[in-house]
Amino acid sequence: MSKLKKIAMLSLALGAVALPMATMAEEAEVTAADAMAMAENAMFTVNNVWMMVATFLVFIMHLGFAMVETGLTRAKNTVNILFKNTAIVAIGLLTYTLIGFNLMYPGFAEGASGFFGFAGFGVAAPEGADGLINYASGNYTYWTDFLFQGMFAATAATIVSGAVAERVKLGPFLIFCTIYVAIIYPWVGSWKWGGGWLDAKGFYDFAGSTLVHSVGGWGALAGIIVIGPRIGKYVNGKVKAIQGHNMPLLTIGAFLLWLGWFGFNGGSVLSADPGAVSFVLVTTSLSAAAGIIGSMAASWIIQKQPDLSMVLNGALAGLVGITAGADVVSVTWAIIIGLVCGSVAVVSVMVFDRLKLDDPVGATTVHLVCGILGTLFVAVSPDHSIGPQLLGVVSYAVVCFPSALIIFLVLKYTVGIRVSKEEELKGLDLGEHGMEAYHGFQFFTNV
Amino acid sequence: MSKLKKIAMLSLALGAVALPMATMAEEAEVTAADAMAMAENAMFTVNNVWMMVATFLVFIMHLGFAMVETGLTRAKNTVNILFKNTAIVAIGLLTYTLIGFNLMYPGFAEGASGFFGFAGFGVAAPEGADGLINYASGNYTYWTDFLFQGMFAATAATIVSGAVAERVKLGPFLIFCTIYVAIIYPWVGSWKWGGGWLDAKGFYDFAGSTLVHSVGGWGALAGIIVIGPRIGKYVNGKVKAIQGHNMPLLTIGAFLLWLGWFGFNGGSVLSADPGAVSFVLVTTSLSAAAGIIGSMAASWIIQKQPDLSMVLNGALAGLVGITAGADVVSVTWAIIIGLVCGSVAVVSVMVFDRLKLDDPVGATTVHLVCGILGTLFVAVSPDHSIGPQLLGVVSYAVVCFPSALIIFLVLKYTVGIRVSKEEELKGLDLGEHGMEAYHGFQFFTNV
Amino acid sequence: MSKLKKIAMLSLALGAVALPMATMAEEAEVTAADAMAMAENAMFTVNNVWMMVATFLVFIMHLGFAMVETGLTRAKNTVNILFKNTAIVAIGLLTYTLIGFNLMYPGFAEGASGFFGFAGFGVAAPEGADGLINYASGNYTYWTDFLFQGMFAATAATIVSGAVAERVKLGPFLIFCTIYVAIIYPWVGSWKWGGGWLDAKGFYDFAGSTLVHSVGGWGALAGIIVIGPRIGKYVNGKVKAIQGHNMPLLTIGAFLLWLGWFGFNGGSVLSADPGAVSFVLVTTSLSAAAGIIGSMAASWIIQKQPDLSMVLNGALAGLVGITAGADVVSVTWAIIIGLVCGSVAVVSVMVFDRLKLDDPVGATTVHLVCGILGTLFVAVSPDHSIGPQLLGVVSYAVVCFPSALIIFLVLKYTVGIRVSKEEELKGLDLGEHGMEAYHGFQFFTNV
Amino acid sequence: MKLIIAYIQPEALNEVKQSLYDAEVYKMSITNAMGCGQQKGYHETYRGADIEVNLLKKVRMEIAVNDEYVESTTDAIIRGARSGNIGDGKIFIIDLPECIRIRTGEKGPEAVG
Amino acid sequence: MKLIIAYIQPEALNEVKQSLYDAEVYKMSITNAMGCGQQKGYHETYRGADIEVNLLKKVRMEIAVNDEYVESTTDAIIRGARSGNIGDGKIFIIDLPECIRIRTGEKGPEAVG
Amino acid sequence: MKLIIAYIQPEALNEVKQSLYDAEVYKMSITNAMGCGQQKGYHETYRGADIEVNLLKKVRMEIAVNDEYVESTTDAIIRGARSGNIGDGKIFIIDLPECIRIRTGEKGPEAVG
Ligand SMILES: Nc1ncnc2c1ncn2[C@@H]1O[C@H](COP(=O)(O)OP(=O)(O)O)[C@@H](O)[C@H]1O
Ligand SMILES: Nc1ncnc2c1ncn2[C@@H]1O[C@H](COP(=O)(O)OP(=O)(O)O)[C@@H](O)[C@H]1O
Ligand SMILES: Nc1ncnc2c1ncn2[C@@H]1O[C@H](COP(=O)(O)OP(=O)(O)O)[C@@H](O)[C@H]1O
Repeated sequence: MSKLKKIAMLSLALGAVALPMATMAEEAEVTAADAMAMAENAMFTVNNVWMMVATFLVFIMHLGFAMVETGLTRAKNTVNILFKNTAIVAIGLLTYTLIGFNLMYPGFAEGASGFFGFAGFGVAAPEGADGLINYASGNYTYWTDFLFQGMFAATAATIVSGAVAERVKLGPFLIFCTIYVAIIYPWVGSWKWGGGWLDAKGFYDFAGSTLVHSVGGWGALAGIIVIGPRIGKYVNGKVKAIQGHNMPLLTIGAFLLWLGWFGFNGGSVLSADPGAVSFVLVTTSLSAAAGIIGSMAASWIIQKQPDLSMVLNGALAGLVGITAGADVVSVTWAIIIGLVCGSVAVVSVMVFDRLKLDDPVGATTVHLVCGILGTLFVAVSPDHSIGPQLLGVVSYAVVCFPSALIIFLVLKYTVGIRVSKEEELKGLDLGEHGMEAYHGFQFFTNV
Repeated sequence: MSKLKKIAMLSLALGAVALPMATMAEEAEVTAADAMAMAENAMFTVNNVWMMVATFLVFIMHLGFAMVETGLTRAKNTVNILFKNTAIVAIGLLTYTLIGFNLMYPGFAEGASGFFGFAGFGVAAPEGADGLINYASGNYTYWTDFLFQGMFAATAATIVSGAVAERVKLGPFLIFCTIYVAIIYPWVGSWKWGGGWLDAKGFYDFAGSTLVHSVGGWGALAGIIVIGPRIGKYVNGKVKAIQGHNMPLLTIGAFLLWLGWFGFNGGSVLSADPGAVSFVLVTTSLSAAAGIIGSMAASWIIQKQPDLSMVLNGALAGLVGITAGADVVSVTWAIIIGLVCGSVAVVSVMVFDRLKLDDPVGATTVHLVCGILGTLFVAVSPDHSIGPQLLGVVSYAVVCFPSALIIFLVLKYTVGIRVSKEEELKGLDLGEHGMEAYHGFQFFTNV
Repeated sequence: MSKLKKIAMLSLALGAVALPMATMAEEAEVTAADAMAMAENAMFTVNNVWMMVATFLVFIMHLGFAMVETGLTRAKNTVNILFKNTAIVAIGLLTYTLIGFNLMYPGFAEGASGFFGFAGFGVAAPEGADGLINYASGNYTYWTDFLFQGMFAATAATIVSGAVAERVKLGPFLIFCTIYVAIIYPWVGSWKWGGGWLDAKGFYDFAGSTLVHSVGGWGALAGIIVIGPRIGKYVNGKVKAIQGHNMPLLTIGAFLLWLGWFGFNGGSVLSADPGAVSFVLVTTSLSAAAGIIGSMAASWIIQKQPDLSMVLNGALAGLVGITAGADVVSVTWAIIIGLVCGSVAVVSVMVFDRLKLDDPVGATTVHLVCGILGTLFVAVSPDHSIGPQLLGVVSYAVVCFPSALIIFLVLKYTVGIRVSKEEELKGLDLGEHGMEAYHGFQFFTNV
Repeated sequence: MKLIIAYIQPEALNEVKQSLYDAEVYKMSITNAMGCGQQKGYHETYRGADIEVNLLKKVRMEIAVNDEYVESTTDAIIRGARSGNIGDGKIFIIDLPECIRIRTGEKGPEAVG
Repeated sequence: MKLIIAYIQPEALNEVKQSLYDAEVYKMSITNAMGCGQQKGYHETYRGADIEVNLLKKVRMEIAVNDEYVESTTDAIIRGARSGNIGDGKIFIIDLPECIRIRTGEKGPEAVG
Repeated sequence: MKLIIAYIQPEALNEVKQSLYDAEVYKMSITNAMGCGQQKGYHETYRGADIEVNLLKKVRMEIAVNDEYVESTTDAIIRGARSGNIGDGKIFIIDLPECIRIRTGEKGPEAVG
């Protein structure tokens, strides 16, 4: 933008309460009120900058998910996985614009049941300062709020994507995502973050171990059950490994997710509050690190050799685990949570496998199991107790799992949810997209 | 840095107008003016932090471009593409230091024609507060300004790189880039962002649909015409597909570009103005999302199966399209712009192909076609009209395309612009660099 | 987080000195002191936001290192390299929590020798404002400080990882890292950044050319010497090339490292001071760019064809070189430093190779050689002289190299440091992890 | 001794391996191959440009057997690989006058097994 | 029947395929190979260390034909693959006593085509 | 003329190449292969699921030689490839009635070398 218009624009931007910087020059008679206005405006601006940065970090998590899923699946299904993850971001943002945001933050009236609310279609910022400095007592603008929350939305669906990978039909899956992201996620989200009934009950979920990860996890579990295991995963009763094809991409994904989590958790403070945010970043990082150590130990002991894919799952497990209580647990507890979630993740992946629940990327383990664990771990903090936490976990379970199950079943018995045996063997890249992910490279498609 | 020197340094940094924090301790008699100074300084600091973050985001776009180009071309030319993109960043930054910055922002005198200006070689910050808080009425420092603009510069050349990939000679191409980035880009940029004649004419281009993307796009078109299609692209009149070799890298690239665009557009507000920036981020994101949906629909309908490379081009198309008017169009229009650019992109790629304009990565489609579209779409906003927008589009066309054409032709008939047939078949990695991108892997170099 | 509790939380967060934003509404009688408090709080918040952003950038450098190492080594050792880099981050953060931080910043008492100090185990923020606005005169919180420094810590070990790649035993290597990161790095770091004796001697190292990079580099050199070259690197006296397997990953890594360096250097200003930080970003970028040009020239001349891996090393060389003086050298000198380091890097890589010091990724060149160069280049700035810089370089050499050597030797003669010949030929992925990095792909493991 | 070369669909590999095991043929070598035959190939459209793929992914098996095993081996391959669709593949049988086991230096029939 | 094995330059593949089609040879299998022969290989320098590459990328073709087609097939290959430079490759022709089409079980000459 | 096909351990390739050079055999073609034989394979555990890998990475060499070279060639291969462990591999020798050098059209023995 050309710099000429700036000064004009700025003074405008500072809104009602602010002084045009212009006055900086001629040291006019400034009153304390002027100074305070400018100071509050500066505070508003920095809070908003922080929330925007957090938004970027959450955005990049979608690339992280895409890479983790790609790395843990086979080369012949890569294009399909990348496609799904790209489409989900778009679907998530657009449906959130249309209805999600107003479904999640309906602004429940006093004494409302707080079970369901909808503030209408589309998004529009309140006029003037009400959409700016006054919107969230100087923490962020209406638009920042919308975008930050919108970036969260798609996450729930992305989690499902990995679990049903390598066999799900593209079209029907996108339909599932649309419904789940547009309605289920924001609706149940309103119970807590929308200030609904669960919030009233004292349930605590700082950044979404339950509201985001478990919600996605329940969807994943439902999907896995309805669609069934991949061909070759269980051969006459025996569990067979189907190896992922690209460990560097998996690693890129895991690190990007960790990076994104700084925004996911750090941004959930909903202001740049130095003390609160920096503390959250520390608990988040230490839990992730502990998750690595925990899973490394478990993997080394159980599998004899340390499994990279397990250790990276462990890092994510630690991150999901700390998400519910990142701001209320102590540093020590953050490390414990990481160690527990990390080691549990290793066992959990194996258990799901033996339960014939074929989850190529461990989404159910990382997001559902550790999401629940993390939510319960909140109880270790002085001002929270196990009761409401259990209530929360159960409430989301009894709504999300069945609804996901129903959506998937309806799709299964109408348009069908699974590709043909031939297509699955040949790979979804050729089947659904008529493309190859690594054209010219030689790899065995039958493995 | 050791923390001892901090307090001294800081008070220094705060510059003339500020109070050393030191005084925080002993609550001295503070006047409203002191407070105002501190507040303005805080505002200056946050604005500058935002602009620096935006700079980082624009920087990472170069990695995004590198990955998109790599993904959409063949394995045997990968090293060459990575090399070009690395070199371009360096060339862009250094030439911008030497002349670009002062060519683009010459500070036209009152009543100057505003057609050409040059403020001299090299960069140097004004003394004291003039290079700091007073440089841009408290929005950023001289150095932030320089670096942010410098990161933009290389982009124009990068766009060309993809279009002529897999056949262009390394040396000559780097010469082209140097000239184009050092002279053409900043010179024509000065017309608008430098406050030149087009700015006076009321032409509007918020973040560079025309100034950056079309400028690059015209260079790309010229390059394609001069260098001709890749061997095997057109076999006795028929259009043959030459498939890209790495879809995960393509996806990484596209997501990094989207991420970078938050800085590209968000930073173009040239301050951290909460209202303006957050709105721009929303229009940018929704246009990208709509670009995905638009291209997905078009691709699914036209190609029968949804093509990942098209959908990712669609996202970029949406981003380029919104760039010119991100701050002035409504949310609804942002979505429309995305849908239009996304679907147009799919068709455009096919049209260029049939016109025998061989553009491996769709640079002309994404940056030129959607750059023009986006520039014209500005007219839908109340305070802008189609006239000046058309004038702008045409002015850049008639200068950039011919000049790029001339540079390429001169190179072609002197040092030569295209590698030998043998080298093209063998791949530029071995030809230009004597290296392989994927040593040890087996892939068919003949595809 | 639900927005209800926000206002309460915030006023809390603002700490002793601040006014609850709430008062914004009813324009109460505000005093200049109130305004000043709010302004200082805003300044504190933006400083802290900047430091958090810098922390994220340093974090992502670990992914950068992982990718550079992966790209420059063979496909059969990829999982092992990714695993090491993941584990190192966790080890680095956790050991830094346990002892590192308090070893590096022991807060030497007046008149203390400043050679060794330890402030006790674990981390805990001072109560109230002392851990917040007063902790670092309003520049960042205790927790931000800890996390920023913690992210640096792991770097030193990561540098070693690349140098001994493709032959080092996993377990013993992790033991080395733990010791080196937990004790050596923070201990020697305290000499300068902890305000120890070298700081008193006037030694200057802005962001760690010596404290981080040379320290890592000495460890790398020791490792290389103790473990010996890879099989097939030196065949009857002749130097053989062992090619890296993935240039796109190498490029991703190098760009991520550059990105991270914005935080590494920019954050080392330890405040968001607009003038200081933006200047540092400029010198950093220009030195990196010049490093690319310098290495490109050297590579083109010496190797006849420009080597991508050399040019990316060159960029890193420029970054390491500028790190010591990024805030004190001029723009021109920044470019010179880049050119020198970049071209020296090319030669240095070849020299190490001929000295039979087998360093697969050029860690010794980039981090040790250029780390030393950069430290000495500080002397070109008016207020610094060569004496203390030499003293610093030597001091770190005589402590780090021997201690690393001893650790490695002890490991070698106890648990053993190198994998068996069979395992090395077969690859460490199968040997140490029983996994493949690219399952299903065909590549020659014998190359 | 005979050297049996078979081109099969990649998807069929696991079943072919199984049926070879059932036929007590445990030794084999396979490589990746691309083939074109009656199977016409398919059409990808990449970025809107129609691309006719006529070299399809196949797996090439090479199995050295003693004469008495030829029949059972080819039958096993056919059992595992036949889907009845074009593209199932071919089996080529050539004479193998000599075979050596590197490890022991054994030659002839006993080296094959 | 004969089994024709040809090593050609990767770049030549498309032309060879074309000339085979012209000679009405539609069935073939190809694999990636590395070869060394008279063609001395080239020198890459990777990070300054000279590396002598003597195993060069080649494409291996395997074509089973009936005896009367051998001539035309080899001619076609030569036509497509010959550049006159060292490295053009080799053609090996071996006897093919038996051939089976998996899909139908057909044997002998009619299975080849 | 004979066509020598050898399956060796990937790790052994360089040594085999060396010993072939010593035996003045300079021409060869190699491809990537997977093989299963007496060597039982190994067990990876990927994400806790045990996976029995019985197709192991091998390198397939193809060397056409004139009859008088067969012995020295096979000896050279054995020298380079033998470790005494299961998995060392196999050598198959088949007749090669005809050989053509694409570049020159030369046929027979002189085309082989
Ligand atoms: N004459 C041949 N020479 C070499 N390979 C052949 C020949 N005929 C078939 N093949 C291989 O067998 C595969 C299947 O042959 P195809 O004709 O497509 O199926 P079908 O034999 O069932 O009609 C081909 O892709 C090719 O790899
Ligand atoms: N005796 C042989 N055995 C196996 N492969 C061979 C033999 N001779 C040549 N080749 C293959 O043919 C390719 C070309 O041979 P080369 O001698 O380089 O070219 P030309 O035959 O034109 O001199 C080699 O790379 C190799 O793959
Ligand atoms: N009968 C056979 N047919 C085809 N390939 C074989 C045969 N026997 C062995 N091979 C190849 O040789 C390799 C080594 O054989 P193996 O039996 O494991 O070792 P050894 O022969 O030393 O016991 C196998 O992996 C396979 O690739």
